[in-house]
Amino acid sequence: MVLAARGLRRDFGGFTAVKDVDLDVHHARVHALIGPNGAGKTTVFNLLTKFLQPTHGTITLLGEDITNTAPDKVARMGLVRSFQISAVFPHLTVLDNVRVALQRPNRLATQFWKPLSALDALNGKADQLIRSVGLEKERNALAADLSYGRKRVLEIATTLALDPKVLLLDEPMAGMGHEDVGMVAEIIREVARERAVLMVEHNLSVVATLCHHVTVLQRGEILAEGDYASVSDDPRVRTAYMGTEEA
Amino acid sequence: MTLTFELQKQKERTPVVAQTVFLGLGLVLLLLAPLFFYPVFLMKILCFALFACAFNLLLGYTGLLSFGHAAFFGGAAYFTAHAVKEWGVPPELGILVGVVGAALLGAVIGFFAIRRQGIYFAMITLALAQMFYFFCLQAEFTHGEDGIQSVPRGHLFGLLDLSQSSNMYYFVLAIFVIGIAIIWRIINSPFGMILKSIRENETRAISLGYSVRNYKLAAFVMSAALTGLAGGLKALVFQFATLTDVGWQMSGEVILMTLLGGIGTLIGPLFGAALVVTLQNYLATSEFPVTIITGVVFMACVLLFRRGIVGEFYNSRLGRRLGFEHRQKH
Amino acid sequence: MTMIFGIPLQAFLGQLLIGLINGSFYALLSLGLAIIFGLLRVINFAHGAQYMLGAFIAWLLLAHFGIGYWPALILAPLLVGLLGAAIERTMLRRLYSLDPLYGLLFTFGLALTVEGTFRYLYGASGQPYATPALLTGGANLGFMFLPVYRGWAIVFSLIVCIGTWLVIEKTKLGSYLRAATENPVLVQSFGINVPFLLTLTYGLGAALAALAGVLAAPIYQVSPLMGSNIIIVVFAVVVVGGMGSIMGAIVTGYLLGVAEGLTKVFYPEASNIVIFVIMAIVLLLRPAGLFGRDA
Amino acid sequence: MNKKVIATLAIMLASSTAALADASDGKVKIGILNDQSGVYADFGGKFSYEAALMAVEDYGGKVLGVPVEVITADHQNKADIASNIARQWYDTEQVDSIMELTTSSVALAVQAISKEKKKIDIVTGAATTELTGKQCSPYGFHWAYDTHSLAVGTGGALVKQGGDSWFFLTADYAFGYSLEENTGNYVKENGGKVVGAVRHPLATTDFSSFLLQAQSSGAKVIGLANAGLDTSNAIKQAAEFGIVQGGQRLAALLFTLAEVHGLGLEAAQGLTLTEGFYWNRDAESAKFGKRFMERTGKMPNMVHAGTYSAVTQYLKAIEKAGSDDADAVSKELHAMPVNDVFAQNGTVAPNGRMIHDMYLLEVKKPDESKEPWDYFKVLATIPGKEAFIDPAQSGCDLVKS
Repeated sequence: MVLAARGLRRDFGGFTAVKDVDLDVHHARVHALIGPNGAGKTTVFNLLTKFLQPTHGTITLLGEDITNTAPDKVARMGLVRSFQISAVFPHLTVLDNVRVALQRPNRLATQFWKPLSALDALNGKADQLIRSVGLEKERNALAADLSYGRKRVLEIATTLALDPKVLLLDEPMAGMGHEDVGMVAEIIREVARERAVLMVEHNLSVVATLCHHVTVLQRGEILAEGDYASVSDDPRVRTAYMGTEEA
Repeated sequence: MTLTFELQKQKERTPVVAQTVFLGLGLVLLLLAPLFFYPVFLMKILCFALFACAFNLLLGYTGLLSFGHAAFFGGAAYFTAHAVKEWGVPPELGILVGVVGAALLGAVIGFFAIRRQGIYFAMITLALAQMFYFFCLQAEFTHGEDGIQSVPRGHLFGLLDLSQSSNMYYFVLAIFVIGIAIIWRIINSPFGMILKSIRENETRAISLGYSVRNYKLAAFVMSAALTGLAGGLKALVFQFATLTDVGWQMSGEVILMTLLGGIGTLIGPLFGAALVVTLQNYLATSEFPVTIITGVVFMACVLLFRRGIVGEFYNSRLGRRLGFEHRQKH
Repeated sequence: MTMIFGIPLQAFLGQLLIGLINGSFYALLSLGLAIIFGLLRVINFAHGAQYMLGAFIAWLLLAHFGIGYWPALILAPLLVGLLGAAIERTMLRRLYSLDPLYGLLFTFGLALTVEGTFRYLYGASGQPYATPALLTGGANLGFMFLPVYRGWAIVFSLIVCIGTWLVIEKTKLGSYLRAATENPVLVQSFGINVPFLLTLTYGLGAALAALAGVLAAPIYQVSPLMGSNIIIVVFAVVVVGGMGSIMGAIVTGYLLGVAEGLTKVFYPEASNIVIFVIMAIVLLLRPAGLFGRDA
Repeated sequence: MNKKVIATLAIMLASSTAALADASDGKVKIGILNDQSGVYADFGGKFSYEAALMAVEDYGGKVLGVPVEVITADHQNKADIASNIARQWYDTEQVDSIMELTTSSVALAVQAISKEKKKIDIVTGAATTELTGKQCSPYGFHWAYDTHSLAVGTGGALVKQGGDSWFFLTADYAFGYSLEENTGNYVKENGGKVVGAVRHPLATTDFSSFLLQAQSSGAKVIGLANAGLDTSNAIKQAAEFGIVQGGQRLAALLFTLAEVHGLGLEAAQGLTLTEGFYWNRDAESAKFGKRFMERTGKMPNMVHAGTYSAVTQYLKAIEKAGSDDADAVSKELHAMPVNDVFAQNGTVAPNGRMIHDMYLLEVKKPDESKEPWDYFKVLATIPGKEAFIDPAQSGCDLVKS
């Protein structure tokens, strides 16, 4: 178990967005967080990555308590996330986007006296990542000019660039074409061999084929948990889920 | 929360030629300028241009709008003037005192200001700079309304007599070029890349593990130090330091210069500064009050050409053909 | 004689009351700023200029048309409100889609222009504006001599602040305003004219500033510079308050007025910076401000 | 670009400026440099320019057979703009002297430039005694008033009138301190005492707190050691709190007719102040005042009248010297007595200080004022010798005993 949350709760004013959530994310497994819109999935992500401070509860990452740790520190400890809406640096090229991520562990980030060409040392690793997500044609294009799906792919590449121990992916397939969905699923499967992955996903067929474990959230609370088959058979899940959204 | 962008695009080498020609031409013009213009006037433009470029390092390349940069500019002018006049240090050391002082001041103000973003950041820098203004008003060494007067220019490295107007001009030009080179290096460095990415998408930068606050603070201090370079230089050029340079109007002026020249372009602020300084000088002898014009230019810039002069040129057909790619988010 | 912190209780009470009077102006001004910011996401740098305009219009009405204080109390805010609305309609509106900083810069330019114009036309040393006959004189409160007009200023500003708060919290229009702040698209889909609401809000904010200006005219010299002197302090008030709520802006305004008033007694040299010092402390302990919510 | 080219450039530059400085130009040019858009726009402003024009016209528009030209610029209260203009005027526009120079920082900066360029400067707008003290110049003159004379006038003379206990409201910076200190000394010298002082920050809008402290001090006189809007606001609020009606006297240390006009008699009545000029003092000054009023719509204060006097005296000195050369003119300026509408039997000390009488004035009640701008009663005349610092004590190294 690499990431664990106990009794997670978050209030906004008088409204409770997340309530008593316990979560265990394991090494080398893909864990899906599903639920209807407004169930609190993204809030859970924000709490786990410390972009939001929980009202109650504790979070441990790799055995360390990170309940009061700053988000950038959490990222440096190896918990890296993607965002629901693609998060790239729009006016940097694809290559630079990846290199910004690669720069961090290399001390290159603080060197203001060196020329940009110092970053060329990262090109080998960067190109490898770019190839692995199939962006080699767009290597020198601006991120802003990419299609939505390609931006998502780029975001995954920058996330992987950090070689994280735990990956939190917020709807990685949303807005993607068919072929991309297949490719990203493959990437995730590959990645999860040596890492833990927690993902929010609406595409239930992807969840069915990819995920080892599923947690269903509803109104900020855990409704059901287990492997896909057992969860999808749960009548409560069926009414809650099918009522609002078709898979 | 970002404003504008200059894009460093790894492109073919052809535009580089055009840009080098422009750069060389500009340098030659600056070297010859004293033949055609009044040297003190030119030096003033260079000081303000360096100030605006240093300010732009923060606004254009990190996306932080400081409304308190006058504190570093005027503060450094006081530090340099005091060091040179009262302690009798040589000019190069005096300027160094100004730079270090401004950097320390930047560290203090930055420490508080980076806790908030966007508009709040602007308001906090404004308020803290105002506090510094009151300090300067009351402190003994600034001589209140009189200012520190008759600051000797001294001899550079004990050799070059700076009271000679032409010597001083080339000294100012040299410092200006060095300052711009430093800014250029910071922008086009691995560190500058991170600043750009923070400007582009702060949340993403955090999620990649960057302690954004530290980077912002570093950029703030660098900008303050370079502003101090301009301020200290100005104190030597004019041989005094007064309250004008610490007032919040000065913070507004540098924003205007940057906006007018082109936010996020390396040399835009130079044009902005030249224009504003010329305008002020010209209007001084006319009937019409300067503040009205300044205000109207401000509004026009924001409403009509947010790219600024240089930004508009980069974006024009000619500019594009010459390879000055300039993209703006809005 | 009872002493508090080494000064007589009576003097202490007097200073407290005076602090409250200054706080009235801070509250009125930060209230307008908060309303505009809440809906438009614009920091209205021209707020000081609009405050000055209010006072100047009152003076112009008196000097040129013989229109006195009481009508001016209605007319000046109305005129400034209309002017504000016109500026919003024609210019400010174009900036909503951009970074909010452009709104700040635009209103900064506007403030310079307005201030410069009045300086050019009427000089900088200021114009006299007499206290209205009904409110001249003073009352001996035992611990201090309170000019009637100051008493009026404090009561009137309280009424306006609470009235504005009631309108925003308790009326239908107010609920639209609040809803539009939260989610403009949603409100528009309910058939509410959001652009009109924005114009109205800016006009209202400007009118509040002008009202404070008219209220200030008999106390302070009516001068083109009166606005720029106060606006930076009001900004600090707003940072301390935190823009979280309308009530927050009002309460912080009064609180800081009192804090400043007491500093004038204990350590007068620092009275200009005490608000900035408080701001720095608040930023350290509660970066979102006293009443602010985390974004 | 090599060293040789730069050297050539430098030589060309040096020779060109030298040539300009030597060129005798067939006219006398005076620059009026002051604040025309900021806080001091009424105090001096473009009205001082009008006063200078009037002086030139009254002189006949010519001196030594060449025309006299007056140019003006707005330094916006910024020393760097002022210094830029001053240098440009001297170097490229053949300006022979610069006058007015409101704001201490500007006056000191321009005086330093004038000294370096060997040009005459006559300050009427700025108050600092530094101009004729440590930073004095053989070509620099201080004409209308200074902080010392204001302190002596208001401090010394008022004590003689019975105002023997003082409380100061002081602007918290050097200018305020020096006013307070100077005035306090004169109060004590004349047998009065200072019972207290409160330092208020510059640009305070609300003075009520300070005024209450002054009120409860029981002092007979409340001295306002501040300037501009601060003083106006303090006076206005003092009226509101009934301070003058309560039997205390208000004394403004730097305040002129222009500001009293802005404040109105209702608020300003009973205020005591010192000026070097009052238009309604005698027939001659009234005649001058009315002529000035016709041109500008305003009655002159000491800065305007002082500028008129300075320009006139400068032209007389050129006439007498037979040249506009700064050394010769300076010599005459130091030697000639000043007798005009502004000063009677004024003398110029070796430190550049023009020594003349000052007037202690009281603002009339609204019903005492018989005509527009009839604002002051003259309480006392302070002889120049008392009003200004003894040149030997001024700290100016041009004064050798």
